[in-house]
Amino acid sequence: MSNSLENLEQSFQDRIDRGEKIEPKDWMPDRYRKTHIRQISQHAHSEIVGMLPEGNWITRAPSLRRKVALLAKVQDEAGHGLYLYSATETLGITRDELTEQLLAGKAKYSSIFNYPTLSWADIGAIGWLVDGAAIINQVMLTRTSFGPYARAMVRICKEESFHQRQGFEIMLTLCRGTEAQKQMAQYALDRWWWPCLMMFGPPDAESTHTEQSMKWKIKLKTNDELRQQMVDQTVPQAELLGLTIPDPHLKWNESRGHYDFGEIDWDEFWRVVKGNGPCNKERLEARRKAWEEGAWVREAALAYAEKEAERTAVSAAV
Amino acid sequence: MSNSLENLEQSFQDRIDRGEKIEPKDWMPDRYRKTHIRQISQHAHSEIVGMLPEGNWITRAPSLRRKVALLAKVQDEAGHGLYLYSATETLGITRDELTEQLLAGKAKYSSIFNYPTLSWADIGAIGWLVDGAAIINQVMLTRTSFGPYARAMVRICKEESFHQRQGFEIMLTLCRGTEAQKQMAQYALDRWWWPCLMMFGPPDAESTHTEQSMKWKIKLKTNDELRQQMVDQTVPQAELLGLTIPDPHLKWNESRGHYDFGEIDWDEFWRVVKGNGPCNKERLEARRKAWEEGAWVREAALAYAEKEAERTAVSAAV
Amino acid sequence: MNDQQALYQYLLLLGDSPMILGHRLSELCGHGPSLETDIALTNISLDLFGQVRNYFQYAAKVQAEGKSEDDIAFLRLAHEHRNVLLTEQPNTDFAHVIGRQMFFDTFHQLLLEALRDSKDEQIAAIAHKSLKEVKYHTRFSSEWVKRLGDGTAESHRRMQDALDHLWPYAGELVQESPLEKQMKQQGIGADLEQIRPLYWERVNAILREATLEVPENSWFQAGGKKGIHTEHLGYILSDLQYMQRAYPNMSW
Amino acid sequence: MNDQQALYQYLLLLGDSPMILGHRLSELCGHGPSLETDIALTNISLDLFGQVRNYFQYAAKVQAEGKSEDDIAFLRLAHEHRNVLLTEQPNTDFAHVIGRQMFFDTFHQLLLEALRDSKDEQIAAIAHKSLKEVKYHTRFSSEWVKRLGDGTAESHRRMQDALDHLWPYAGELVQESPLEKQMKQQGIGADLEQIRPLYWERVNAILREATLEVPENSWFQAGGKKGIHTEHLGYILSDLQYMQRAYPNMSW
Repeated sequence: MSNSLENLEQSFQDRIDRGEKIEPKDWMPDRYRKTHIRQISQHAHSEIVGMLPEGNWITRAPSLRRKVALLAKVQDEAGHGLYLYSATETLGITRDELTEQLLAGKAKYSSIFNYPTLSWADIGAIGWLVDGAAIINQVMLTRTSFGPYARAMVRICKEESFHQRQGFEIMLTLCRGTEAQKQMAQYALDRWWWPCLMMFGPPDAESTHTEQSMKWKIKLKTNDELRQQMVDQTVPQAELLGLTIPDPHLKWNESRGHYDFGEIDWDEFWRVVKGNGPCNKERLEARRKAWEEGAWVREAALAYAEKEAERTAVSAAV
Repeated sequence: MSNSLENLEQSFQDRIDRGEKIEPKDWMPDRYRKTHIRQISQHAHSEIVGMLPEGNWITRAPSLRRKVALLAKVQDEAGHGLYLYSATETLGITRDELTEQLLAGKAKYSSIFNYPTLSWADIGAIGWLVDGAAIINQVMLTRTSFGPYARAMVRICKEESFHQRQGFEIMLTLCRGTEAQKQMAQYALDRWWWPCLMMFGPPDAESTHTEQSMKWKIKLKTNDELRQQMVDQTVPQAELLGLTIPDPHLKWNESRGHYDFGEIDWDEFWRVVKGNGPCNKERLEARRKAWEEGAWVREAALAYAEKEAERTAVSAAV
Repeated sequence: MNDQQALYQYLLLLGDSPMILGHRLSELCGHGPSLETDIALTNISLDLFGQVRNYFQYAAKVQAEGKSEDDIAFLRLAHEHRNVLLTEQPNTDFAHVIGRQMFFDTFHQLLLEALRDSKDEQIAAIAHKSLKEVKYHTRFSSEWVKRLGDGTAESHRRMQDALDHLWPYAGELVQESPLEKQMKQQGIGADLEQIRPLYWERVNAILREATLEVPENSWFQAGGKKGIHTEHLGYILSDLQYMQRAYPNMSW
Repeated sequence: MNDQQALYQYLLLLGDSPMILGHRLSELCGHGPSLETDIALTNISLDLFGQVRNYFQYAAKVQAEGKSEDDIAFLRLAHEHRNVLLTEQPNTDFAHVIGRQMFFDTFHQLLLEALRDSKDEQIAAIAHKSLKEVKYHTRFSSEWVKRLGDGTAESHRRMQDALDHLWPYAGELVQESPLEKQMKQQGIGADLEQIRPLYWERVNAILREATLEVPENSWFQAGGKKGIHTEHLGYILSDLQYMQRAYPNMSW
């Protein structure tokens, strides 16, 4: 029995190693299933909670064009959430259960969304930096072993790239604008830079799960590698914008062929992860409010659907 | 018995005719009591509901000085309400009962507060015109027969006159300002003029209660006389401001020694009285919300006071 | 008002209601009762703002003062807005959102159907393009009215409350203003007299099917078309206009 | 930052918290749970705005750029505001209003007591005058905390909820910023290090007497003193500044 489980696990791993995709109906180790439920739903929650900081500027967007683009972007995030919840549901859990986990504080979402959006430039900075960081992760995940997740990533990456360009373009417009606009952009970068570098998770030395995740191709690069990639790709973009990255230690390292950068405040990272970021409570509270105040609507839709089904059955029987 | 009641009523009326004030502990006809409960509480409700349209501009007042003045004015109205509720309570009814009557739609308040405040100039117009009209009524009421009411009116009139000057001064500032400010003032006058003339009630021909009210000195002049007084006093003020009163029929009548003015839209008057003004529902809803959401606070204060009383009793007994 | 000024004002009237309603819907983005409804309402908001842009770009051209769609959208004072009062009503709960939408969509579809025949080719083209979107809106909101009206006891009560609250604002849509009359006579604007019976018929049919009571016909509130609004509009504008007011004359 | 600039910034820091708190209280005017509390909270708002005027009139003089108190109050961007985050917290219910007030008043009284000894005579005079008002505020809010904490089961629960929510914002008041340190060293500003223990002592005593639990010491949110606020401030400013933004350079 145990031997046969071992065999199963071995052939499962062989499939992954050969680059085959695991599909929902395939046999999979319990830990693989649980890890994927956790990770994909966490990703879905991040999309949904991530609607809030950006949603905060929809009513105050400075032009009709930007308002429409921002509405569409936040709507895309809802779409991504929907898509990812569906991918999670293939693993045998319902969206309602996942939502309950989020609201009970049992499931995580990306900590970056616990920071406030304090100016219009934050919308640009989020597109440019937060989406930029997300894409680095997601491009990697297009090659992950679980089929529905990998496919979701392909689709999501396309839209995220569009969002990222849009964010960069917002920044570019500000940086080519008036002094007040440029300052707004700089202040946004000042606030978002370090939290964005934290998005890749704790340093490799402290990172758990890495080995197993590598085997399942959830991770193809380490946190620090991805973070370095983020820094390397962003520095020239900031130069192009004429903005100053708020890190006095940032410097090109010829011998490494990478930028060196300063120490991340990991105390802040853990503080925010553990619930004491500037907006953790507000974000969860907003989601809880939407969920609770929407309960009667969802119940009504269900009741109506049942009535309709009955009516159809009756009229079919007649 | 009936004869003695008649005697009582006669001597009661004699006192009024002699210019004596009726005090709460004095004998008074039941109808006198009821009429005064109705009228004074209606006056109190008007102060309280009247806080809402002006309160609407406190957070958006255009200068610190104006903000402070408006806050103080609305606070004065709360004070007037408090004072008038107390006067009503001397007639044997509680403030809570009166509030319930208001919220149930059984008690009236001045219909003028069912119009919206749509610009900062409305704050000026309300002070100038609404308070102006109120003062005309209230000055008359300082000579009314019921002592607590007459005394309340003396005090309230003083503050109202201050408010009225303040309102006029807001208008004056606007009219001496930019074209946009002057237009704002004119639009406010356009909207408030006719409703203010309606504040004096239906035309004499249709007015009920007038005779009895005259006997009790609640009324010393008829609705139409007061309205004429309002028009006559306001026209020169509007001219001073350089504003146009929105009435093409307005014209000085040399022979009458008064201004003639156009037909009032009495349909509108009755519509608003009966609940279909632009803000009737909002006003009552706002009061209801404050009352209902404040219930637990009032209960807590009561419970705490009882505990405190017990504690004092216990410590006195020890 | 000369023809050009009247056309400009009419374009404001056509664009302002979608703008204010789109704004109200956009306040909800991320806060809906389910992801599906959140996406759908955001979609309607997007459609409406798209239409607004069409109207205001054209209005800017008609006005010929070198202004942009954003100047028109963000830099007018409250009394210069021509939207109906219905669109300003707040997002009290989902039933109010749906009720407000159903009244507006039902009218909007009839309006656009009529405007397809406008002598003004631009308006006809915008109407033609928008109609496809609005047919979807109408289906969405009327189906939700039914779902809530004929769902649970609570949803029925809430939907009825919402209707009772919104009813006084439902008539202004089909009350012809002098401007609309003028534009109708020029063959540019829609004929509200023709739309009115159809509008009430459809609204009544939806309510009937949703097992809801048609509120007693009280007085209809109006004023939006001539710039006299509810107290809500001022607050809407202080958010809507904040950036353009605080950072004047900049490109975004 | 030279001395004059530092003094100017310090005056903003002193004035901005009363201004934003006064604004929050002014939102409630006409909506209180009873006439008496309505009048009392409006009174506190009035006092605070009076103090704001004193600070900003002086700030305008110090700045010497010909600006008015209103320019300072209404024409700064969000990140130029120096108020603590506590003052931005919304009027969720009366318990939140009272809790927010109690934290602020307790600190405010200690601050003003210290500022009476400021080397800057203007500041000392303002502090002296304001202290009388603020002593009344402190009495009002701390008594209401007791009343709600030791009132009914519901009021106790609500008051505790409010405290739990507000607690993370209660520490910023007594966290010394570089500017405050500089002003302290110049003998102009208050010494927050001295105030801190007294503040916590008084807060704890009030909570104890009100039969409330002191929330577990979590991380204190901060940022307001350096212009990094909560998302609430933007909305506050869009109302607060609306008139000055929409009608620039006018007299009122």
